[in-house]
Amino acid sequence: MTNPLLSIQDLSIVLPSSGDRAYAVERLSLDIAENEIVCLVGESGSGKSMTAHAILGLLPPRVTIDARSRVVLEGTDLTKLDDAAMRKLRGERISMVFQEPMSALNPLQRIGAQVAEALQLHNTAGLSATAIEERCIAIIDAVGLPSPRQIVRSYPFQLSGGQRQRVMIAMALLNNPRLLLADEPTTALDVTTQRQILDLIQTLQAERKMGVLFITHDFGVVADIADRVVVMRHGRVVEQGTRDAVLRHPQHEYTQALIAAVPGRHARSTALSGKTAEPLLKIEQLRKTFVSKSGLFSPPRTVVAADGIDLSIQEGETVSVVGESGSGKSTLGRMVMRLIEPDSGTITFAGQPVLGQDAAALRAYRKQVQIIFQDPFASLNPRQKVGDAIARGPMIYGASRADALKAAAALLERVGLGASAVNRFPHEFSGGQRQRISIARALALKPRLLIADEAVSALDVSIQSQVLALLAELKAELGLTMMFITHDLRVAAEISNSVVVMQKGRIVERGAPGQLFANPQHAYTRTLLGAMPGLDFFEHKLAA
Amino acid sequence: MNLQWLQGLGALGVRLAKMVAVVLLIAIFNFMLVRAAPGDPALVMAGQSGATDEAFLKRVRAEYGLDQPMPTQLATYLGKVVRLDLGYSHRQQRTVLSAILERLPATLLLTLSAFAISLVGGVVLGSLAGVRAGKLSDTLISLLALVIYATPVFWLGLMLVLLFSVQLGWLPAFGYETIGVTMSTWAGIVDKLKHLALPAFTLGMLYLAIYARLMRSSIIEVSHQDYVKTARAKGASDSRILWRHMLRNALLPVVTMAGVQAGTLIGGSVVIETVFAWPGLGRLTYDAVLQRDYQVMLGVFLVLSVLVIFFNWLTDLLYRVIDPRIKAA
Amino acid sequence: MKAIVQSFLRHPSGMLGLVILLAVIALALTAPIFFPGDPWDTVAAPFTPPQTDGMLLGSDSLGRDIASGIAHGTRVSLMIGVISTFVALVIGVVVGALSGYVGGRVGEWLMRFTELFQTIPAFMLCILLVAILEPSIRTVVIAIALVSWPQVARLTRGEFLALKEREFVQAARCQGESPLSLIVRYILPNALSPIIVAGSLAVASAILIESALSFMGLGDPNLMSWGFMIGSARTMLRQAWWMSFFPGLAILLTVLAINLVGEGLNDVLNPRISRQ
Amino acid sequence: MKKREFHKLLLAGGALGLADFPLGLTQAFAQGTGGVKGGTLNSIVQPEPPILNLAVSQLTPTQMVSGKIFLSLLTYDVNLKPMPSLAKSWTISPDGKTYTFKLEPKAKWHDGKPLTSEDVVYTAMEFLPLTHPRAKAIFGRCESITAPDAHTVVFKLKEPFGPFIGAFDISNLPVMPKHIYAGTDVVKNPANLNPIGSGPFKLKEWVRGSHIHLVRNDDYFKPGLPYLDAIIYRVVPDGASRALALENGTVQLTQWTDLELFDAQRLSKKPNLAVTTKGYEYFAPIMWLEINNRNAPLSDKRFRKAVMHAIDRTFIKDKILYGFGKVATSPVNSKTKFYEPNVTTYDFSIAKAKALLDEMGLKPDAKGVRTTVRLPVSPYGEMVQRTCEYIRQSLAKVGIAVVLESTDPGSYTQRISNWDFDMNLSWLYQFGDPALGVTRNYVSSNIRKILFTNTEGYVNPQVDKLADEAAVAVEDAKRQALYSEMQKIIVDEVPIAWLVEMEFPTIYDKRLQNLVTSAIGIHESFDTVYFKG
Repeated sequence: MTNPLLSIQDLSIVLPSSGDRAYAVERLSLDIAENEIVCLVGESGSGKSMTAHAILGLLPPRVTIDARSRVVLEGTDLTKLDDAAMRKLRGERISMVFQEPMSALNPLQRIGAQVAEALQLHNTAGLSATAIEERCIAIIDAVGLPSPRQIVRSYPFQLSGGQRQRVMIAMALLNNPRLLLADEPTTALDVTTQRQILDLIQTLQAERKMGVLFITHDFGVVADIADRVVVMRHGRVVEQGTRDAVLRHPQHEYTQALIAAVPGRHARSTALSGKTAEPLLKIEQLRKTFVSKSGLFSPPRTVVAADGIDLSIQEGETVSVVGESGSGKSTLGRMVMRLIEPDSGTITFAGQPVLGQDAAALRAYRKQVQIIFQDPFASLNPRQKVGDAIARGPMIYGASRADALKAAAALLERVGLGASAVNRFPHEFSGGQRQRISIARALALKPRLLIADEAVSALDVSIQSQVLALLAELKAELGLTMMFITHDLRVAAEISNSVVVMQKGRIVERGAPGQLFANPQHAYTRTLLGAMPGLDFFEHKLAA
Repeated sequence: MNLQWLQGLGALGVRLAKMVAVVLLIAIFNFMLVRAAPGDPALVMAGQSGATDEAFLKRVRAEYGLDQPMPTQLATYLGKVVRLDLGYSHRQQRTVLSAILERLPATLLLTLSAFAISLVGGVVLGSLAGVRAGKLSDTLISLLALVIYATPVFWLGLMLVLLFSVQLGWLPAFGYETIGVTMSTWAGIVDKLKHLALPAFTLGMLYLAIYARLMRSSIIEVSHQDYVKTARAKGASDSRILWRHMLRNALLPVVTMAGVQAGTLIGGSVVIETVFAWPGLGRLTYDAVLQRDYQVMLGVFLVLSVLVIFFNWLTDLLYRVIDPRIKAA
Repeated sequence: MKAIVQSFLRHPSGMLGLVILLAVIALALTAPIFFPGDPWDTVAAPFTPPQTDGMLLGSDSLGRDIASGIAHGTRVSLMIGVISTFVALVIGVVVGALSGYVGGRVGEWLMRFTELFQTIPAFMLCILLVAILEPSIRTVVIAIALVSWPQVARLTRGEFLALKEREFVQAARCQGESPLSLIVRYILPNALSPIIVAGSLAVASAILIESALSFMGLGDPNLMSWGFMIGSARTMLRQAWWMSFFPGLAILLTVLAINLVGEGLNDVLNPRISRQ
Repeated sequence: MKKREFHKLLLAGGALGLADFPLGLTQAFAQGTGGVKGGTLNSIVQPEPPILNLAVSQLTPTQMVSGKIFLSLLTYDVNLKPMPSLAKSWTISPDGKTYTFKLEPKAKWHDGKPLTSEDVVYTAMEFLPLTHPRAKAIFGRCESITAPDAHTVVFKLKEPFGPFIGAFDISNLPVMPKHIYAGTDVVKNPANLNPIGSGPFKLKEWVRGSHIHLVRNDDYFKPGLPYLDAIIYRVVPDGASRALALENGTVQLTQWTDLELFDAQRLSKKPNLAVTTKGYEYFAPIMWLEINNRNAPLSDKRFRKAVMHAIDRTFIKDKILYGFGKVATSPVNSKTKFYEPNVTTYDFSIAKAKALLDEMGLKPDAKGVRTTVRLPVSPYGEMVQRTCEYIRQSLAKVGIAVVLESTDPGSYTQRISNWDFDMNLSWLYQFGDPALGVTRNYVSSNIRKILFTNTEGYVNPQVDKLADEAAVAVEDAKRQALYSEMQKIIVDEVPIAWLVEMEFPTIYDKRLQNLVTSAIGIHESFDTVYFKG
């Protein structure tokens, strides 16, 4: 390998004493060469993001680099540079793209000004303002944004997440840096947009022969773009090597576990369960449009969430509803839970009409249908003990407090948390544990239908697979019917025996996972499949 | 382009309609409140001017329409308010409007200068403290802000008078201008400024403390935002980041608070006008309340409420200048 | 709860405020012991400067002991501050909760009403209320409460609007919780911390308003409060600076203490800051 | 005439911005009776008067300022002896019923029109009855008021009225211009805003809340007068600021209650300032505690005597009024005519007070309180507030609990007029003669639901008879005997607890001459006042 563009030797990042552990990163060494994409992969808390920030000296206050560490860029050790020298280098020789496009741009400044700033800061060639403007328009065009002249004059809030990330990339590449640090640039984006950004980074890297350090937690992404892979856990490198070596023959058992946990690779059910009795849940011609009025004269903005949805779910079936953000999948779940009222259409549950029920009927209905939400930190009342949260449901329907708490303890045991959790508060649990508590709370009322709205999206891959396994077990054991809402086709394929694909409030296709993956009918399903990161790699794996 | 212009007009129209509605609501609210007072205004009028016989009382009641049933009194009153006829003050022997207009410039001068001092001072000190969070200058400014915030404003006024005009003799202790001495326009302005200095500064100090504390926490909040990290990643220096990115964003909550505080700022002017003998609306109200001069009380309340709405509109304008999103929405 | 107390103990400025506040409360409770006589009695020659003839802080225009006045005044000023804030909190939280939770037409109109209150200059409204209903402790408390509840209402409404959409409230609704229990059991406990902080700041501003009212001669003539003492000393500034200086200092220290405690509570109860 | 022309030129010069004309020069041209022409007198008016037309409002601040703008027929020296003003001379008929006044021929209104007897008749007959409470009581006694020629006015009384000659000062009869007010609504007439008078000064400018600026009237009928160029009355609501203004020379004169009395005591010792309590004889108020004779136990004479014993009136004189006053012994002020010194006296003795209360059977309860009384505090300054607080402490020591009730002018007027009080601290002017200012508080005929009348509800037919007789008696000796007997009865029944005869400090710049020349002191027209050296 030619001498490396960037060589990190023995990097240790010291956390402030109040932190939960001494080092965020311990004695990390890795090299990035010219014209190469190195993927740094690991779960949350592995220190992968800290490493990238350390290179550019963007560590948060009170977090320092151990004196022994060395970060050498073309011969100069960055850790020894003073602030002025470091500033000269940032955005010029090394630049960085961040995870949250929505908040990464200054909301009060035009796009053009923010992009131009990157050049103005390093204007060694003394370009005139108009020359800079032209360079900005050129780079914006290069990252594939439509009508660059119009983009330059608009404000961040007028652009979508994907477009803003393209602006960030344009800003980063304006000074033709030799090294690009990309800290999970596509995690916050929709699958289809993620695919476009990944392709963009690959093409730009190849054209400019840059070194790229790409940080991600998703092995699918690694499979798609990585030349070399570095796997991290708790601040240490557990394994390092070329993509094929690491993915095909992982040495370290942690890597093996991570790859195994990637959803959607196990045997998929191919056929419907075949039961044709009266469906448990039947939705006919459901319509819902959100209307937001911004000004007296400005036209009200409308968003169509449901445009004539027909869906029926058999008892005991697990139907997953897949779609990008804005497709209306979440609203559908909330309408079934009667949290949002539809404009028109009917919903029948076990033969009874759901909409327009009187209070008593609604109460009875509520008992049979429960929901689990996405954000573990927002779905539990911080001021309420976990036992009470679970027991409240049954107590409302007449159970005594003692019985309800006993049942709660049993449920906590069943979801793998142990009865002692009853008297503890939510902030004492991790994200995965909290989702287990939410599941226990949902099951306390012994519902017939369980709706999981992106229930695992916020979890790390390994924990994600454990929770999915738990859900599958409980469903079989209690004969539950489940509607699983997700944006990740792989998770949908893993858990359900029927996949429904939604786009802009309409169901475009429905089929068993096996059929869908084998020959998708609808064009949109094809683009969704195509956009799934690491699809062909894992499929070969599957096929091979 | 005309869509945006139409929207602008629409927004202005809404604001004007809101202003009229609020003024009418306040008029009704004041009217009820003032009539709830135990004292009988006619008697007060008689009592004050020494005329004490029944005939005089009857004449005053008739003149003010105090004998008519309440709804008609309210209706006539609202009718007049719309025509800007705020009634005749028996006490001042002239129309309420002229009494108010004569005192309005003094109050405007005081409140606007206090508003400017507090906002500019608050922003500067607040951002200084915010940028140097945790260091000595931060703790000093925060402590000073806390102490001023906790000081009774009239006591502060009295102490400043003691210091600046009695001990040091730099500034006049009270009044609006030196009277009886004809001065050239320039000397007149300087003289007016010297009289304005202490009252405006005292009234401004309290709100300066409030805005400084708010600006400090706002700057700290903004420093955690992602776009600040982006700017650093571009190689921008801290000072450039502060001026180009942080200040404007940090100003937004401060300006909103300034709008909300407008009401209390004008309320505060009453005390200041008493301590510094400043012939403004605040003191006119205080005298009117004590002399039960209903017409003046209602009139001043209306004008002050319109003044508060004016201040809200002013801060709203300031907000639009800082935040382009609203215009372009 | 224990964690909150511990982190408060480690909060320097909060503790400083607490210590001063406790000293002030102790002074209020022990006033009859240290200063047995009636603060209104003439016990020395008028205008005795501090530290002469046994007068710790000097005497006022009628020869009344200023130290005794401050001690007895503590109880009145604190009482006025606390009661008026309590009333303001009750009104503010109810109006805020209603307009935040119910939302829609009702919510809008309640908010319009609150905004109306804020367009009328607060202190002016106080003067009008007190002057009309005859100055007494009752009217002063009512006036201050009527002037400070809008801030609490705005704050509560904001909190309720945010919390109402939070997922744990939605989940509770699906568990069959009634709207009332949703408010009391789920939303209010989480909205309490900013309200407590606002409450503590409201006590501070209540004491300031009371002193301003007494300064304008609208205080309760039968009650020895700090505001009254400054009011009566207003015209004798040059003659006897101590008459207004010490009560002013007492107000400053108490309000400062309450603010420090309020700020400490805000840091402790509000996780956002801990992310720093 | 030349000198007058020169004056106009001088003044005109001033207006043209030659303001910095050397002051010394103007002084060189001084003339008139030893006075020095020129200079501006700054003083304070507190509170700001509602209006400057003396006939419409008789409040003290209006009287003080308008005393320079309007004149009456006479004025009175410190011993209340009548002196000429608009009337050059006057004669009283032997039967004491006809009063004839000869007016100053050269007297003119500020708008240049001559002042005639028609104006005097119009003012007394038509203008004052509408707006002036005491006008009816005084001029109502006239059978006729006629103007035989342009400069003679004749007042014919129905029956002789001793004090009638004392009623021709500006507070009772401010002569108004008939040609401006006749036939209009006098209260709302726009002329009230820039009054047209006949006095030595004219109103130049009135900026509400800030100042009232009077300038010299050049057509004043006394040649060469007034000496002063201008008088500026400044409105300063804050007591401390007023004291400061006098101290640093911004103002050269303060009067009435402009200064807190301790400031007055302190400032009067300044080298460049002088103090006098003269010039208030015409008013000579007594600060007293009105006790509502209707409510038990206050209706019992012994309770009121106990109150007199319980209050240390020397403390009030020395510690609250800072020595500006004299302990009061009778309803008539010692400076007013027909004062009777030897009447029953009430020394300060808590024991006597308690004895009287026990004798009445008023036993103290567990907390030592015999009875509770309500005292509405009038909102007229700190001194009233302090005195009420002192009274509460004093009466508390003998078991009478006093509850102070804050009021504002509106509610105070209403409560006193409707007799809705137990005690009321107040003071009234005596206008130099018991018939004008004293008996109105003690005769049962004047028990009315209006301020400044017999609101304490005191009824004693003997006192009524004595008061009526004394009013119509002609020789002073006869009036003295009647008033002395009346005072003995009233002092024994103590309907009102007289506390202190009030004295008001007038503090002025030592250079000011002829400041206090009459019984109404600083209300005088100031036409002879000037700065010396």
